[in-house]
Amino acid sequence: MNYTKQIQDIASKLFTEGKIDIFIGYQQNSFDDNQVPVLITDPAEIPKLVFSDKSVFNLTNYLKFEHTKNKRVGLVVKGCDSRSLNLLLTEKQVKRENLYVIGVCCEGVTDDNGAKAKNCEVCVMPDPVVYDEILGNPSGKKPYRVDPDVAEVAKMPLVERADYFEEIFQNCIRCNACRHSCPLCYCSKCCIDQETSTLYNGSNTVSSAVHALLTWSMHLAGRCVDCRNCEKACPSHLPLHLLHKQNEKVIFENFQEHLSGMIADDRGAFYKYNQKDPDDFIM
Amino acid sequence: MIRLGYLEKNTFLEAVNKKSGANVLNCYQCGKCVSTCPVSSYMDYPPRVIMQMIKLGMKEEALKANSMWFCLTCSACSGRCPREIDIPAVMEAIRHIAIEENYVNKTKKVKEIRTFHNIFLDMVKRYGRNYELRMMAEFNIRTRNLFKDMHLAPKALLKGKITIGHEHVKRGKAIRKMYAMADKLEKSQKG
Amino acid sequence: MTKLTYFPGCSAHGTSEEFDHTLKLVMKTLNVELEEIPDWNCCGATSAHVMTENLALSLPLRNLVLAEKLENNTMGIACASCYSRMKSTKKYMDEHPDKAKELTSSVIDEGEYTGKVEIKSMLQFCYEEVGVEKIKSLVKKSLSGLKVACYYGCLLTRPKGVTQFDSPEYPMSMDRIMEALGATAVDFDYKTECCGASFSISRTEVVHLLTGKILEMAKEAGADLIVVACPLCQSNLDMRQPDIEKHLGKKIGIPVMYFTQLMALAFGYPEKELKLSKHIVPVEEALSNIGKVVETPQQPTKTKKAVPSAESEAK
Amino acid sequence: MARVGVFVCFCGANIADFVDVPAVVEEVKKIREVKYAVYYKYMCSDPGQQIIKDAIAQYRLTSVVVAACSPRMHEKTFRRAVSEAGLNPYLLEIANIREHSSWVHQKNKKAATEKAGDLIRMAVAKSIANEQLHEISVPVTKRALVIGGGIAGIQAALDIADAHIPVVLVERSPSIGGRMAQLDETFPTLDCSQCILTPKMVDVASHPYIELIPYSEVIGLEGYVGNYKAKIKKKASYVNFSLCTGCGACTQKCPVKVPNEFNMGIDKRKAIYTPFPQAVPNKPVIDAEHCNMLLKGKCGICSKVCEKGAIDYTMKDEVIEREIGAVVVATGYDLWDPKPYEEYGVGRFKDVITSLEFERMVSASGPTGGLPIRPSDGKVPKTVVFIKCIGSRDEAKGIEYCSKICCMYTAKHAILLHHKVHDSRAYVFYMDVRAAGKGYEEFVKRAQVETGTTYLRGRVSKIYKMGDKLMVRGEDAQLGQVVEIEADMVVLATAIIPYKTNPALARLLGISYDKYGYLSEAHPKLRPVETAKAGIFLAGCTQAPKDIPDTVAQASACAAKVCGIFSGDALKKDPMISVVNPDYCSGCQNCVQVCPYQAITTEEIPITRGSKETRTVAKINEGVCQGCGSCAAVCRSMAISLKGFTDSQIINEIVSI
Amino acid sequence: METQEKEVKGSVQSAENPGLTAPADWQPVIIGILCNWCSYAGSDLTGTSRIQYPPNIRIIRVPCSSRVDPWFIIKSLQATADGVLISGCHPGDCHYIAGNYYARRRFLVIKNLLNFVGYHENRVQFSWVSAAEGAKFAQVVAKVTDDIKKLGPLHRYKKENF
Repeated sequence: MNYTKQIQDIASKLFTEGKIDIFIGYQQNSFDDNQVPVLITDPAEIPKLVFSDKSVFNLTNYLKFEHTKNKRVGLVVKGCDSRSLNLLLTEKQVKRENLYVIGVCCEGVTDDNGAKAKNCEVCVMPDPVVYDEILGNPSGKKPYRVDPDVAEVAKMPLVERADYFEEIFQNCIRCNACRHSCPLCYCSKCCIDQETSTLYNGSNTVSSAVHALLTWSMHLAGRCVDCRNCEKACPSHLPLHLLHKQNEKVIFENFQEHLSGMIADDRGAFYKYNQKDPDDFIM
Repeated sequence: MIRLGYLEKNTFLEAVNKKSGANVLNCYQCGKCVSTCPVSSYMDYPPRVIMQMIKLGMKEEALKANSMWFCLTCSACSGRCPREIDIPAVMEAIRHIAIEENYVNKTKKVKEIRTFHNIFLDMVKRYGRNYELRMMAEFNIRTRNLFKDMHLAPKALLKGKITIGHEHVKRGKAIRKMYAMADKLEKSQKG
Repeated sequence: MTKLTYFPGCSAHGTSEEFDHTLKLVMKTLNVELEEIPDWNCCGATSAHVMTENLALSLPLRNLVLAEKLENNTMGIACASCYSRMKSTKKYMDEHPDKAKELTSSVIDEGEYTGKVEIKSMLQFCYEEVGVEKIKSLVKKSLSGLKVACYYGCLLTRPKGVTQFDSPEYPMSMDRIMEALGATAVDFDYKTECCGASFSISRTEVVHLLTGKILEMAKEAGADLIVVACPLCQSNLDMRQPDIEKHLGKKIGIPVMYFTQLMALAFGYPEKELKLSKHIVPVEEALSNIGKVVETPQQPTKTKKAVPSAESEAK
Repeated sequence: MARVGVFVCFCGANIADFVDVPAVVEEVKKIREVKYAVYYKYMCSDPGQQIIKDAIAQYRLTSVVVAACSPRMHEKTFRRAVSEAGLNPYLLEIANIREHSSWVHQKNKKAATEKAGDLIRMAVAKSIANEQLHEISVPVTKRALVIGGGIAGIQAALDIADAHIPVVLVERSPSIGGRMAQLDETFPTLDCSQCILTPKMVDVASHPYIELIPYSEVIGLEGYVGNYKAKIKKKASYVNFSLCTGCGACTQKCPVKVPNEFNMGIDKRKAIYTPFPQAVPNKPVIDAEHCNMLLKGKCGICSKVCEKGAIDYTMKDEVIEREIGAVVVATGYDLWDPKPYEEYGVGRFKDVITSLEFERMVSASGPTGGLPIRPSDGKVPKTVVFIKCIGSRDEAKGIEYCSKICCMYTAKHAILLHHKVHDSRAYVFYMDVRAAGKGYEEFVKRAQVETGTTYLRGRVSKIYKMGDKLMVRGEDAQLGQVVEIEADMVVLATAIIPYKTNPALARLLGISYDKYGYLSEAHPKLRPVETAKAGIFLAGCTQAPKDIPDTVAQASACAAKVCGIFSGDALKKDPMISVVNPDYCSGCQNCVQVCPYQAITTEEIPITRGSKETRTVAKINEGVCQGCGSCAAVCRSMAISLKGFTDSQIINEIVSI
Repeated sequence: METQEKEVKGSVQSAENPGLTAPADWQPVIIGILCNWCSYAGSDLTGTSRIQYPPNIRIIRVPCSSRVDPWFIIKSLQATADGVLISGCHPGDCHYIAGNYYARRRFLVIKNLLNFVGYHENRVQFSWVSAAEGAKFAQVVAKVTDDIKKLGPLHRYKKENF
């Protein structure tokens, strides 16, 4: 999966035709073989652009910042990224006409150790669902699979599971990098920001971390596209995907196989309902 | 008189629904099936009444009737049923239940119908295909009515309508194995 | 030349040889090659589904599996009963792949079932794949003057969910084909009533009643002959007609022909190819109407109406 | 610093017997914010209320907690008392220590006392976060829009107009009257439909408070209760109504004949026509689809014969606007097309007709002069079979529901047939006879006994032709036998279905409709005329199948509802509704999605003060919001809060225990 | 909420922290959030009918079950509550047309999520109680109280600094 050349060509064409102001892509890290996102405004910088299975980050995150808002942006999306883009479009956070989207049919990215990333193992949609131009050959939708980590944790006895999570929550330092890196966390005021209100979380304690993380994952339930930007950003390396994948599993199994961002104008699972939704858990 | 009262579980209804894939409870007794059915006048109880019997759990009466044996599976009724009940499937289901549980109607007419079907299946078992003349003859022998339809035979033979010789499936073994295995499967499903 | 997998059914080589024969003639004219399923077996109609469950599914399934070995997408079936059994089995198997797997692995020993072959009755094939226009273009000898009652029976169009072909109550496909051949199709309200085929041998009195009514209605509708697309219908209507006449105590004398016989005739094959001698009720008189001028049928003579406005075609 | 006063009620012995009230008061006094706490025998009594009023003044209370019975009982009483003492009424909180403590823990006084203390603590905590709220006042435009000029629309319009409220009545066809104008006589009294309807039609035309806009359609509705703006498209009639005298010369001379839809196509009308002789307004319109002049530019006869020069071939559709405060939807019903009943030969047999065709035939002013005739040969039928439930109660071919009126009109038709053709014989195939209504069962009996109509229980399976007779085969389930009837004519009692444009109209009005296309009422039992959208009401068959008495009753109910809205200059509303903080709103519009009342729209605001660039934020329409709080719960950025139940109020309650 | 007066023999284990116990006569705190139109009215009916139920529940009134943000539940569990009961109108009966359908989806997900991270599934329970079901409300409260008594006190993530 190497589209460096194609993406450079498309980017320079877009700049020459004056179609975009900014191009968001990946560039090589200077100190290791990983890649970091890059925002290009000067066509001279185009040779920096690369794309390979190291192009891990979900670039749609950068659409929420002030310097890309209301600008004409070209960007590269993989399958999962395009799903978050779909949701951003549905939730009116970006204007489609401002975007030029290069969709890549993803063959899976690698993690820091060069192994196939864990979210790619359970990926349901490697092909872009929104794009202006598509690179690679679509391989189609994949059947949904329960995340193996979630399944494993769910198997633990209650007390063990509670202890397991307590340790995770204790390591949260409330830096909010997770929220910052999530493309779908675009609210100008967030309920897990500490300064917002003491009502919502208060001090830097375990209980406030629990409160913040659970509330945050509820806000992403039925919306999260499993790009795992949050996990990559977390300095404490918390397995945040456990929360999201657990919610995704419950939602998929109970709400007509809802998967977020797969179709245009399909809002999150909590913004619609079906009269036949499960009712047996209610007395 | 039929006595009705508290029925803990209508197992007959459940069995029929399961086997047929239809839901007999949908029936609202409009009778469209009865006047549609070409043979309802031959039946002990017309389809509408059979439906009601199933609903009331009158297993014995329904299974002992000759109704389902007269069903031609012409599907005219189900095509007109306003509640979209697959009536032929229901008839087939109670026919099979009657066979399994030994409730089969004992009258001569039903016996003859069953004899015919058995001869037919035997014929297919033996040759893989059926053959009308032989079937007719065998039927007459088994029902001890040697001369039934015999007046047709010479004319039909003469006209070449029916022929004397007949073809077999080449791999007759495969057919016989199929019979045996299907029978085995049936038994294992029941058990 | 297009290829079509062909399932003749047991009666094609027995009572309905003329159907099989003329079908092959017609297909030749239509430039269709019939490929018979090798070593096919009886589909089990009309007895297997009455008595058993697994066998009733296995008999047709074996044919379906064998048919998949020929590389045609479509299978044509001559007999309506066979068609119904095979198509409903296919529908069941497509909806219950587990059952298909169970049967192909344990009961039938001929390979996998995938469900790739589509099933059509020969009438359906002529109407849908060939088309009325093409048939019309191939007519060499118009059948004008011949008034036919098209009889479909139960299983060609019913149940709707299985056959997915024409109307279950008042189908018109055969009528359209007959009109394409130049014949006049009369309004025939009994075209889908059951003839009692499966009681042909065991309960003949039922057949007499049902078939008698159909014959009477066809006569009433003013038809010269009845056209059918099923060997069982044909043998009931034709072979048993003398008995029925005795039963009713009156003469009917309406011949019963296969639609393929009339097609072959219109396509220019000589009459001897139609194997007319096989008919119990003679056909010759009816066929002699071909070419005669007939008054337009079915238009009721207009009497003076109470109110002029009622003339309008309200519906 | 909040200053809370707590007033605990004994409720006679109801509370005091099971809760140690003085102890509770002592406990409550320990709360920092509580500046005053007292108990009294009956807080809701005048002296009790006086205690509260006095304390508010004396202790400069900023909020009040009354611990007594359920807020559903006396919240209004105490709010009034607080308000009379000069405090904002929404600074009151009730602690429900009767229904939730003393009455349900009668065997455990200690626990009940503790619980009462906790409940009061919660109420105090909540009251600290209470804000001053003010009743919302929405100004209203006192004009009603009635959509549909059938009997429902006519009745609603007349009732509203009689209360001196202006009404705009929009009718899509050239004349009002609707389905009822097509009927001959009406069950169960057999009075002539025209005789009771036409006076009302004339009243509509001459009523000073009714603006009748015929041959028009509503194409847009904006706003909310009391403040709607409707867009109405007036279809080009090509006749200048102000010049036309309705003399009828044009309709006589017009050379084009078209099937007459008013008579179900039994006879013909001209291309320029009035739908029926008693039409209101009695002015012709040109049917543009068939007029030679409009289609081919040739003819022009009507223009030549019109002495007043009222014909104007250049006329165009026109859109007008009306400001209105409430809407009554009365679009009526349509008939189900029985084509799927192929077994009955529908479409093939001309003598198988629908009940409305039969109705037009037996109508004295109808195309056959009141005599039923066979469309095939013009003969008068002697044996007529009526088949009920055509399309109704038939999931396979039609619809699941019962059309409600067919049992009665079929009985009527049997009687009318007997009146018109004395030696006739009527058979009715039925599944049930549903004659629930005043005088209905008696009416069916009249059909069965007086006219000798034979009722057979069963659905007909097939109709076929024998010569010029129709053979009708069905089972008589009572006999348990199949019967065949030799009939001259068959009348199918076809189902009634909602008008096909209902879904589009519902979307346009912002109301909901069911799977059949009937418009949905707000509550099936208790709010049968309201829709979920305030200020829009339903009358007649647009909501569900109905007979004339029910339709008229519902129309009058609509009128009462409309007059209720217009009874003051402004609508008063509870202030406990949602409010958006635009600074926090990120504009995701998920709240718009979940709002059941379409009360949330969006607006553009500058990104920063004075900036030209804008961003989209949610906006709540005070007039429409009902205060359910769905939006507040789905708002991730806390931009929406529900007044009276804000996050801080609820969290204060949670953490105060 | 201190109910124990004298030493009682035996103790209750916390389901999530088996090491932590409470005396056998320990009384849990349950927060009940009820919708105004059905469940709150139903609980009033329980009172007017004088049907008795355990005194552990503290009721909060909201207009509709759809007003219940999942974090009210999290907050309750971090405050004094040992269990939470949320009750609304039966499906199809919502005073606000469809509020409870939206709420039901969130409830299912939060219930599973809380269980996933280590809260016993019975800590948070839901019911539909109509305004006519006074007796049902009493039964529901009795069941929830009973369930939570068995689970013992909740210790995880309690916030002490309110």
